[in-house]
Amino acid sequence: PDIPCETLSNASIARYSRQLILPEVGVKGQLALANASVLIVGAGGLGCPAALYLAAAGTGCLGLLDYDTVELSNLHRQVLHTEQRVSVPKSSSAAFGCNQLNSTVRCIPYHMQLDSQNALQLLRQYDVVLDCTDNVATRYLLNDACIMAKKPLISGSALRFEGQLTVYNYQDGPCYRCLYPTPPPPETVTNCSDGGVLGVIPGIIGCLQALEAVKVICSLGNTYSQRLLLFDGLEGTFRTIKLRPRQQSCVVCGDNPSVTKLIDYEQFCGSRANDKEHSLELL
Amino acid sequence: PDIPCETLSNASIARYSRQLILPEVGVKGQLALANASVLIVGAGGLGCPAALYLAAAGTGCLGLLDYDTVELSNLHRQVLHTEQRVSVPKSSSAAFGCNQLNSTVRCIPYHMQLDSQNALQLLRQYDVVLDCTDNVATRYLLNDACIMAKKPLISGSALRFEGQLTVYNYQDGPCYRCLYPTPPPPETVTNCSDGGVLGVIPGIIGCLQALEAVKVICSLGNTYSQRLLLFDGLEGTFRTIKLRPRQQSCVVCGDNPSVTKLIDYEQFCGSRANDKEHSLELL
Amino acid sequence: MELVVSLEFSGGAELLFDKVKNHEVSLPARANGPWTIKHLLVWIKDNLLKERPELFVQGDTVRPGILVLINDADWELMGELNYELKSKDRIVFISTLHGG
Amino acid sequence: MELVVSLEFSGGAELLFDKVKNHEVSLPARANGPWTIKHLLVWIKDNLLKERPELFVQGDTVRPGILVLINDADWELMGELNYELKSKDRIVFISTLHGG
Ligand SMILES: [Zn+2]
Ligand SMILES: [Zn+2]
Repeated sequence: PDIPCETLSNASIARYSRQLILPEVGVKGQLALANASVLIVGAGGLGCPAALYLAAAGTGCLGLLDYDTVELSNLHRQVLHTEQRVSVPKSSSAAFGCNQLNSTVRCIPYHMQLDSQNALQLLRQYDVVLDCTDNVATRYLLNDACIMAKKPLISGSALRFEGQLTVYNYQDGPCYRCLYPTPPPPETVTNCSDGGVLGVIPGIIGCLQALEAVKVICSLGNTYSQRLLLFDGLEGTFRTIKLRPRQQSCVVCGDNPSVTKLIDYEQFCGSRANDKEHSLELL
Repeated sequence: PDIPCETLSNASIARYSRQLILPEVGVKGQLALANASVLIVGAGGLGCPAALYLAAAGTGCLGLLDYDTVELSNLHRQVLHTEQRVSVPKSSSAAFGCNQLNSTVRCIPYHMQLDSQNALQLLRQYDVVLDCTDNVATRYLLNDACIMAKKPLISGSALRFEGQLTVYNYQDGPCYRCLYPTPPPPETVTNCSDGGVLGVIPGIIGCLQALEAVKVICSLGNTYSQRLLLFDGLEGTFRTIKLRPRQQSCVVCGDNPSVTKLIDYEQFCGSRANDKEHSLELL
Repeated sequence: MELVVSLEFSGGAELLFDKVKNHEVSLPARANGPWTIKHLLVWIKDNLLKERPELFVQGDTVRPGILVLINDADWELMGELNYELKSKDRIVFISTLHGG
Repeated sequence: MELVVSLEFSGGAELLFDKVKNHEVSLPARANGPWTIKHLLVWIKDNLLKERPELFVQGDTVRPGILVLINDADWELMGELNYELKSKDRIVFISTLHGG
C-alpha cells in the first residue's frame, strides 16, 4: 500500500476486535499489520496456512508466489486450494482463497519461478519474506536476496513427521549461509514427493511462520531469530535450539561479503530449483 | 460409514500419495482414516483448522457441531468460514468449506447446542471427539459424555497468546475431572470475546488437535495422553508437562464413579454453556 | 539458609502478579522444618500477590482451575501440598484456558 | 573410565542408523586425552553407522546440511570439533529439512 493507513475504520474495529483488545497488539499493532506487506514464496503446504492466517489477521498486502498449478495430490496438505481449482495456478488459487476470507487484503499472485533475475526487484517491494519453498536452490537464492534487500526471512520446512522453523537476517541473528555455508550433497536431499509428509505437519509450521511474521510486523519481540524450533510430530516433541549469531565470516551477510550479487543457485547446489522442470520440458 | 472400506481406490492412492508413502501411515493407516469418524465440537478458532486438516487427510466422516452463526469478528481466526458465509450456521459453513477441499469426506453439520439430553446419543456414533469449545460447562459435559460413551477426547484451548493441548480418556490417561475435580469460580474464567486471542494461536492448537486425532486413528503412539502441551506464542515457547494417570477416585472415570449420568453442567459450573444466550433471548 | 526457587505464572494467572510471568525468589530459612508447597502458597499470598487473593488461593490450596507443576511434572505426582522444596526448583502455576 | 553420552539423530539422519533416533552410548576410556566431538565422529562412523558413511561424515567433520547440537545449543557456540565431551552430554545431529 502506498499511502500509510493512519486510522482504523469502524469495519476494521469490528472485524479485528478480538485481537485489538490484546494490549500487545492494540490499534498500533493492527495499523502496523494494515500497512505491512508480506511476500510468501511457495503456495504449498507451508504457504497455504501462513497465507490464510496472515490474511485473517489483516495484513495489508500479501504477495503469493508459486510457479506451479494445483494438483489433486496437493490437497492433502495445501488446504487453501480446492478440488474445483485443480489445474489453476497455485498463486491465483491462494489469492482467491485469502480474499474469500478477507477481501480487504490486497493479494498479488505471482505465477512464476523466483530466480536470480527477478528476486531482488520483487523482494524490495515487501517488508517481510516467508520461505515456504521446497528445494535447496531456492532457499539459498531467497536467503541471499533477503540479505541484499535487507528483509527478514521467516523460514519453515517440513518432511515426513518433522518440521523446522527459524528467522534469518533479523536483529543480528544469522542467515541461512551462516548456518550452512556449503549446500548439502544433492543425494542427501529428500523432497516431500519422494519422502512423503503428513499434511498437518506443514500446517503447524506454516501457522508458526504466520505468527513469527505478526511478531516481526508488530515488534512483539522473542522471535525465532537465532533460535531453531525442531518439531517431531511422531514423538510429539518440540525442541528449541540456541543458534550461533551472525557470522562475521559469512560470505553474504558477513563483514566482508564476497557474494554481493545473486549467483546461479542451481549450479551452486547441483540441483534444480523445482522438481517439475523435466515434466514441463516434455510438454 | 456403515460398510468398512477395505481397499483404496486409484483416486485415493493418487490423492493421498504423499502420506501413503510414509511407512508409519501406509495403506493400513489411510484405510483407518477412511473408516474413521471424528466429531468436532465447536467450529470456531480451534475447530476450523482441525476440520480442514482432518478433511484433507481423508477422514471418512466428520461431524461438525456448533450452535452459532458466522460473524465478521470470527474471521480473524475462524479461517474455514468466508465473508460470503457471514450469518450462515458455522456447522454448515464448515462442512461446505471441508467439502470444497475434499468432496469424498462425509461432513455432517449439527446446528445445535450440545447438552445433557443429546450428547451421548451423538457421541456414540463417532470414534474420536475433539473439544474445540469455548466454555467451561461444555468442557465438563463433553468430558463426562466421552467417559460414558468410551471415546477419546482431544482437547484444545486458546486465549490471548497462549494455547493448551491434551488427550483425555485414552490409554489409561486421566480425564478432565481427574485434573480439575471442581470447576473454577466463574469470575476467574475469561473467554476469547473478553480476553481476546491472536487468531493464529487457535490455528496452531487446532492443527495439533488434528495431528493427535490422526495419531489416535492410525495408532501411531506417543499421543498427548497424560501429557499437557503449554504453548506461549508471545515468548515462543513450548513446554510439555507429565500429568497424573487416571485417578481411581475420580467421580466419573474412577473405580467407583458417582457420576453415571450426565448432569446439569451450567448449574455445576455456575456459568452458561454459551455467551450468546442472552442475545438470543432478546430476539 | 535462604532457598532460591523460580516461580512462573501462566494462562492468565500472571495477571494477578503485575503480568510478570517469571519470578526468581529467595525464601528465608524456616526455623521449624523444610519449605513445602503449602508454606510457599502462604508466602506468595503475603509477598507476591498484588490483589484479589481469592482468585489464586482458596483455603490452604490453589483455587480450582489452577494446575501446579513442579519441575515440569503435575504436582499430584510429587506429593502436592506436602512436596518439600529444593534449591532451584521450578514451580509453575497455570490457569487452565477454556477459549477456542 | 567409560563416558556415557546420549546421541540423537533427526530430520532424516536417523535413516542412516536403522531409523533409531535415540542412542545411549558408552564410550571407552581414551588413553591420550579427553573425548572430543572429532573423536566421537570417528567412533560413530566405526561403531554405529550402518551404511553409506559419506551421507554422514565428510573428511573429519559432518557433511554439509547436518547441524550438530550440544545440549540444545548450536555446536558453533561450544567449540565445534574440539568440544570436550562430559558425562551425560546430549549430542544431536539434525539433517536440515527443505520440503514444504
Ligand atoms: Zn550469513
Ligand atoms: Zn477422571
